[in-house]
Amino acid sequence: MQRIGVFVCHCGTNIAGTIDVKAVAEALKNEPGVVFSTDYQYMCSQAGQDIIKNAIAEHKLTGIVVCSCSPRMHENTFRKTAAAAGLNSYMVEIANIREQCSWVHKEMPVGTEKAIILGKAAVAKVNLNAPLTPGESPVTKRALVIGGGIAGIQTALDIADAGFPVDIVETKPTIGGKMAQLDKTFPTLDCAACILTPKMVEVAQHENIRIFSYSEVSEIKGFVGNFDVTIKRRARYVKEDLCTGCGACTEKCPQKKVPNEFNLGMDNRRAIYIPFAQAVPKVATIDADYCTMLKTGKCGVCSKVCTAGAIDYQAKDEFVEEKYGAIVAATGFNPISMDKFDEYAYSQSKDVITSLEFERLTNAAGPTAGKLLRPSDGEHPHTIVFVQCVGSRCAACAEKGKEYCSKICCMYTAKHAMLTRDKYPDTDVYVFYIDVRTPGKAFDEFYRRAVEEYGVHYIKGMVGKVSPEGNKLKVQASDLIAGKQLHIDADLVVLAAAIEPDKSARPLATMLTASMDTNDFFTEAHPKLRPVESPTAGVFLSGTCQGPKDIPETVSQAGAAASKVIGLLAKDKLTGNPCVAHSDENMCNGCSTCGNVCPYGAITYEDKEFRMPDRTTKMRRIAVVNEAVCQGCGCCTVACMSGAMDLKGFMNKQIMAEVDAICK
Amino acid sequence: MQVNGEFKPLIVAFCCNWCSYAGADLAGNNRLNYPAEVKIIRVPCSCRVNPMFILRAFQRGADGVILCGCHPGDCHYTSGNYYTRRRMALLFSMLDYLGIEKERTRVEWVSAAEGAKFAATMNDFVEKVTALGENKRLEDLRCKK
Amino acid sequence: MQEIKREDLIAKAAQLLADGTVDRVIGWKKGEFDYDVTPAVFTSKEELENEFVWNDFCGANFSKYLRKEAEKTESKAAVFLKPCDTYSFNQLLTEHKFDREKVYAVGVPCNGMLDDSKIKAAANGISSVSEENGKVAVETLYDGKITLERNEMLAERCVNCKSKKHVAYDELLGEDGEVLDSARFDEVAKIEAMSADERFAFWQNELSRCIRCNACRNICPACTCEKCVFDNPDSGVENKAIADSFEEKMFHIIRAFHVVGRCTDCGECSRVCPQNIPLHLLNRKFIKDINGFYGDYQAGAEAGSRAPIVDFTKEDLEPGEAVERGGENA
Amino acid sequence: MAMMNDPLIPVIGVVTDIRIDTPDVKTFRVVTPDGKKAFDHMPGQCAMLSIPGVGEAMFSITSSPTNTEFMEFSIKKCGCLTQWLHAMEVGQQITIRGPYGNAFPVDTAFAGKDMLFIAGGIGLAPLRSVINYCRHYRDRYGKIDIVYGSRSMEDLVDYKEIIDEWVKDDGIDVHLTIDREQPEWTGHVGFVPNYVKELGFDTNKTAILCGPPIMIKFTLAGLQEIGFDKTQVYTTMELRMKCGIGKCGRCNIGSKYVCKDGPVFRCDQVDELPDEY
Amino acid sequence: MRKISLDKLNQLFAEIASKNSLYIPVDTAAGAKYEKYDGTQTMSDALNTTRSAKDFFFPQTENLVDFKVEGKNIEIKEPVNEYEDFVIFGARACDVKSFEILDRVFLADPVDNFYKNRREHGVVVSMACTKPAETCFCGTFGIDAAAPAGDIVCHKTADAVYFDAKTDKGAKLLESLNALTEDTDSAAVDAQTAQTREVLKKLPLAGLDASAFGADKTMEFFNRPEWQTISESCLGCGTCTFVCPTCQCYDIKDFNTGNEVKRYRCWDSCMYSDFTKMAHGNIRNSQVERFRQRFMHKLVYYPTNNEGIFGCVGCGRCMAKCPVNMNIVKVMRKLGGNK
Repeated sequence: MQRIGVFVCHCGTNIAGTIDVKAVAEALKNEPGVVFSTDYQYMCSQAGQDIIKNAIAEHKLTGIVVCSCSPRMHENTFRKTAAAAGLNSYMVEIANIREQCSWVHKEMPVGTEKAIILGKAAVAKVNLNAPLTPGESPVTKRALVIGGGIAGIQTALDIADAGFPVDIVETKPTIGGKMAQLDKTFPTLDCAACILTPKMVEVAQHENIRIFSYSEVSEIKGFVGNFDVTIKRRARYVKEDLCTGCGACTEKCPQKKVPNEFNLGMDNRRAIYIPFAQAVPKVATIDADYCTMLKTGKCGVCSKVCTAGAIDYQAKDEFVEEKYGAIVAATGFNPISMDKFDEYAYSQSKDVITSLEFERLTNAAGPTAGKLLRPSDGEHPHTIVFVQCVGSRCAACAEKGKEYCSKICCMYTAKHAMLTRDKYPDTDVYVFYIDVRTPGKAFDEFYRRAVEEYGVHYIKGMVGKVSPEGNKLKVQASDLIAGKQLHIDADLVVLAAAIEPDKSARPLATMLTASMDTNDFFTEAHPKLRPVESPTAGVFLSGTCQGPKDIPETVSQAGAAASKVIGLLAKDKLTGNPCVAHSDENMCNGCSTCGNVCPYGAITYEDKEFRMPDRTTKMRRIAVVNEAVCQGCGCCTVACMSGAMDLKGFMNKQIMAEVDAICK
Repeated sequence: MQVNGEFKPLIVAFCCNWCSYAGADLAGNNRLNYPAEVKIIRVPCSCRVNPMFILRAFQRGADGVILCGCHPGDCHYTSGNYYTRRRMALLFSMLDYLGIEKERTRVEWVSAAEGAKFAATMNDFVEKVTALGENKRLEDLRCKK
Repeated sequence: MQEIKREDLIAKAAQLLADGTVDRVIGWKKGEFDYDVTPAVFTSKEELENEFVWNDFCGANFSKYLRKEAEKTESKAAVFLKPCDTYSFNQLLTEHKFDREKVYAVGVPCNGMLDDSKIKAAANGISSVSEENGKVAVETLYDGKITLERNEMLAERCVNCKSKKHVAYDELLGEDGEVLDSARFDEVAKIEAMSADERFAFWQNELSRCIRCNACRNICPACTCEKCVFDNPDSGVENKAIADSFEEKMFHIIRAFHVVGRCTDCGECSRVCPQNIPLHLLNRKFIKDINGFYGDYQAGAEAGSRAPIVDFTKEDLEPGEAVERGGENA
Repeated sequence: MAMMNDPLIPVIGVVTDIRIDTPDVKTFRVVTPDGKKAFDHMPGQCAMLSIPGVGEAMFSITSSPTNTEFMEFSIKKCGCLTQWLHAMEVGQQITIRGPYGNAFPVDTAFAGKDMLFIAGGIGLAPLRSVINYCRHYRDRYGKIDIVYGSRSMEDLVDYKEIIDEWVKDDGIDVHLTIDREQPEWTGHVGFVPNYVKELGFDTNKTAILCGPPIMIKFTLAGLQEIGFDKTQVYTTMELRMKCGIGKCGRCNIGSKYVCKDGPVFRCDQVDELPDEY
Repeated sequence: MRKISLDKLNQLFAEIASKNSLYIPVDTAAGAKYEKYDGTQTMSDALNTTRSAKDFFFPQTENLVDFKVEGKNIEIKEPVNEYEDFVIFGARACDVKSFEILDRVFLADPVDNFYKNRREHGVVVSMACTKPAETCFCGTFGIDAAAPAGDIVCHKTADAVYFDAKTDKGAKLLESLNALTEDTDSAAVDAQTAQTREVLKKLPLAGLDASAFGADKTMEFFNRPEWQTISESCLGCGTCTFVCPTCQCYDIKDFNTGNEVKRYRCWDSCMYSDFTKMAHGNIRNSQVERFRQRFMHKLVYYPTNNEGIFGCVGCGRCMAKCPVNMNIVKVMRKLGGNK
């Protein structure tokens, strides 16, 4: 029999506004086991917590129920409170009477009645709670950063600077990510390469950082503090340790017709290549899809010109297994495909380009060496139309684009427009927009300069259709403010394509058992309070894999993720979740069903000798749960027909007690 | 349950901790209304829900039982909801076979981001169960008030 | 009429005992009446000759005895297995329920077993039952000799026999048969075709007869728990008697659910039910659904196979769809 | 309309006092809600206590019938119900029915006899009722010897009453023993059966034996060794009682029903029963 | 002795049912069972019902008392049972005998009032057997299937049913039916009785002899080694005990409905592995001990405590229903020297 204290929180008026908290406290007084019941303004405040602590001492409480906000919010808070008062933290249950009661019901009697029932269910559960002690597991003091863009780079550097070894896994031959492809950055207009490449070099030279470029994560096992990761190092046919990055091979390679992905296919590269001059690692890579030697066995030019002897046509994919304590997802983004937006004639005309392609067109290292020339004929465009929100904020056409705002397009379009007008004052620049969103430091000022100083034509309205006619692009659009249709003969149309998470994120999320939202952005543990952590312990989020963001935001999140990782790796031991499965060996019949459904392989079987009531002994096969590996999903408990397998903290009896209390 | 001559169903909703419970919280954050007849029980994963809990709820007077979990593929525990899906497909089919109204049980996948879906689902479920009336086919007369 | 004769079985058993392969044999023992057959353990040729029986009433599945015997000593026990019994045999192996090394399995072909309750319904005061020209001849106390069609007296599970093929054995007596294309799901389909009200009425009527004697559970080869949840006061669902009609549903639904993917459809539950509740129709519903939802699966067809209930694919149908499909899946 | 008034239907008892005897034994004082004794009993009889929803269990009544105000039960924590009982606080209501079983033949076979009480652990609970009955009617009995042992000093039930009252009574010799040495223990150390043999009593006594089965077995053998006959030794088997009225089908040992023919048996009677206890 | 022609039997049922609840055996898919007469059923000709008639007095579950628990307080709510008068029609000799066997348990001090009330309110109208089954062996225990006991004894012939009241209760009921019945002599009944007795002699189990068993033979049988072998096939289910008309083991359990605690009594079976499991352990740990207990109880312990009356009535239900055909006849053959 427990001695339970009930603490009903007003949460200001958040709860008390719709729930008669005094009535709730009063009603729960008579529940079995309850010896104390009270209410208070803010239970989570210091004063509120003190009420709990005092009551635990004064009434010798063995369990407490806090009727308050969601346990996702403050369960931990109250567990700590209980622990501080000498009560086992797992003797605490939360009745969620805010998110799931006061905020969704309007009438006081209805809310109060439901709150009482939720409270009763929590009391019924606590009556069956048992003190739980978390198990301990060691922490591998090494972090894995998946993705080598600015987010991954920044996270890795911060972790490495704190003294912990970090590995970066990047699918491309070089780190740098999207930022390496950018020309200038808003709103300060500094050159992206100028600020990024020093960081890339720093990564390359950092004693605590290893880069696995041209690699991907193929398997993740284990759990926080103890991940076992298999990294697939794709064969690049060039020995990284020998290649000096001289580039001789990339000049001599006879296969010249390989679309250059770094320039988004707007020019070509060789079959052996270094993506760009400042690539890190600065090592050549053979593109097996195009290399004549690898395809036909005849060529070998690169090998001949390589004085370092770095070429290795026999190379195979390699698998590296490494242990990590923490994993950071920094998988980044891509512009969405324009296939479904044929009204803008992207597939019909080379002169309809995306903003990222525009970045390359204006970049000195780009296909046009920084001169703004039309891709179709290399002529200088005189009229440029920028179309905003292509695929963003597409609530009505969810199958075509994305419901969300891609966040960065307004600013980079302003940047493109401004830079065009600055360099080519003879060019007319039109920007079609739904809204212009500039909520950042110096953002609006930047946009206003584009309009006011640079004379960019900002037109509120959407482009309906772009039709190529001769060497012109007929742009049909509406001007919502003037209330008229516009027809513009443009030379170049630039589409601000929505951004979406990289396709590698979803399989990664599955391996990490991290959750994602419907758009495949990683879900954070809490949208406000834990924005850089995944709900899966030990997995952290950095950059746009969590949601659209610009560079400064990305870098700050990257740093935040790093600090969380450092906080984790700084510990010598982790205390686990004590709510794990446990098999009653007297009930278990060793049928192996539970092992079949365990996602973590946490269940093994052993033969054990049992003393029978008639004093004989009997060998029986029984299930044994590895508590450090078990994550507490409870799948095994349902697979187990004998009821031997139960889940601590969510025992069959506890859940049934809640059911009973609710249905009473 | 009859309240002032009007039938108010009792609904037990089992929500997985990671997606659906968070989805329900989000419905609260966004102040999306759904009937107070819905009472949520938090479970770590939808796969923690034993068919016995569902029957137990009906025995004790529930008129409808709904399980909410992460969308298939999004399970916090990788595969828990896949098992839930099979178990419940078989169980619900059996209940239907026994002549128990199929509208009284439901599985719905609700992510942490789908507060609106959570509220809409609950509104719809309550409406359907209300239309059915009191649970008579899986009741335990001893538990009647 | 069984192809293999009693004498052949006795000879085989005696040989296994004599050559030391085994030191005991699980078989059928004759009782008071021709239809009265009890599973028993034989240890000598004399016992076998005096009491061993092999006739149309040797329906009992030996799974429970097999487990008990395999646990007893280090030596081997022989067991006679009809084709349907071999499925239970494999399923027990899958679940590590006995040590294969301790059992010598002798496959016996089966022509289907008779249901004594069908004969009793047709004949009053039975003094003997025998085989005559492929028919069942019953001597009665009151009506003289009655001749019955064998097919009509077959046990339900034998009418719908799923397989004449032995899927496991050390040695096979006689010829092996084939897996049959039985109509065993017809009855389930018939119920599925009823309206929900009719289905409810049907099952209410059937299940209300349950006296919770546990015969179905205790004979069931798949019920292998150390302690059944319904017997365990700590399980929270202990259910000793049918104090309310809910409890009979609870017991039978959960029991059927606990053997999902493990039930080989041996039909013992229905055979032993003193109240003639067609319990196999619950298990068969699950089997039919599994086949329809996830592809054909026969528990016990292969030792070590993974049942669909402990497996999944990413494209499985949703519970809502499953219910909508109801009986429509083939 | 008929109120059932059936033997299976209990009455309400209120716990008015809880004494902590040992780490796992508590003694509960029980009266009816109007403050009276729930029913009269004789030493050795039992009562069925229950907490609705938890279960029923049979306990020997520890207090003497001569106590007309209340009943006491010394209960060791060992199962679900006893765990609940141990968690009770004063004022808690429980249900009680009884008395059940026969009693020690205190007014017949025991009358005028020298008494030897031998108990181990919680086995003192049923004997306390007899001992206090004998103390109350002191002149009806001869010399009284009490041998009582437990695992440790802390595990001696009713230690205070033993020291404060029994030891001080004239004509009562109390022999205490514990299984293992303890610094603060100055008394005897050793197991009860051996101690009984060491003490070597006159064989004209009537012995009453209560304790764990293994103790009973060896003590009985020990008593026989020093010359006791089984007809002089009594024991109680209340652990076998379930429904209390000999109908539920559990308590029989052969054809004898512990609920009705017992729980008190003379050891020679036990010999006549099949070996199923 | 009174009689009624067979075609008027339903009128008689209607008449009884108008004043009391009337239960008659009715054929169903699962064999005969007692149903409350509602004017639509016809009486089964089956020899016996699948379940025994003990349910009328000792139902499988019955509520004993309710408790309302609030805080530290308990309120006892005794059930206020209105026992209605009822008539059981067509009980066979074996089942009628079983009532006597149950009486000796439940009506012994202390009296079980639940049972007693039902017993007092029930009138047993028995029906003589004419075509006993091969599984019948009531004669072994001195029961005459042709002349059962009961408050009223019936004999059914090809065209009529004859009634003979044996008790005051029976006489009263029979008298109330005088308008429908006519006076008659016992010739037809005597003839039938004689004929049935001839049949009984020829039954396959007619020679089964229980004389080796009986009172005070505990030690003679308890340690017999045969128990081990014959119990081997027992699955430990409760079928035999639940269909048995004389098995009366029960358990008392609490069910918490959430609002109150219902204490109910339900049938239990000494064949169940945890039947004797109590806080201090289990005294009958193996199936052989439990198996022995059941048959020793029927054949030795019960007679010991009840002037030699056996605890079995030879109805043959256990023979018909045991999943593995293990039964009391086989036990008697093995241990009692019956061949």
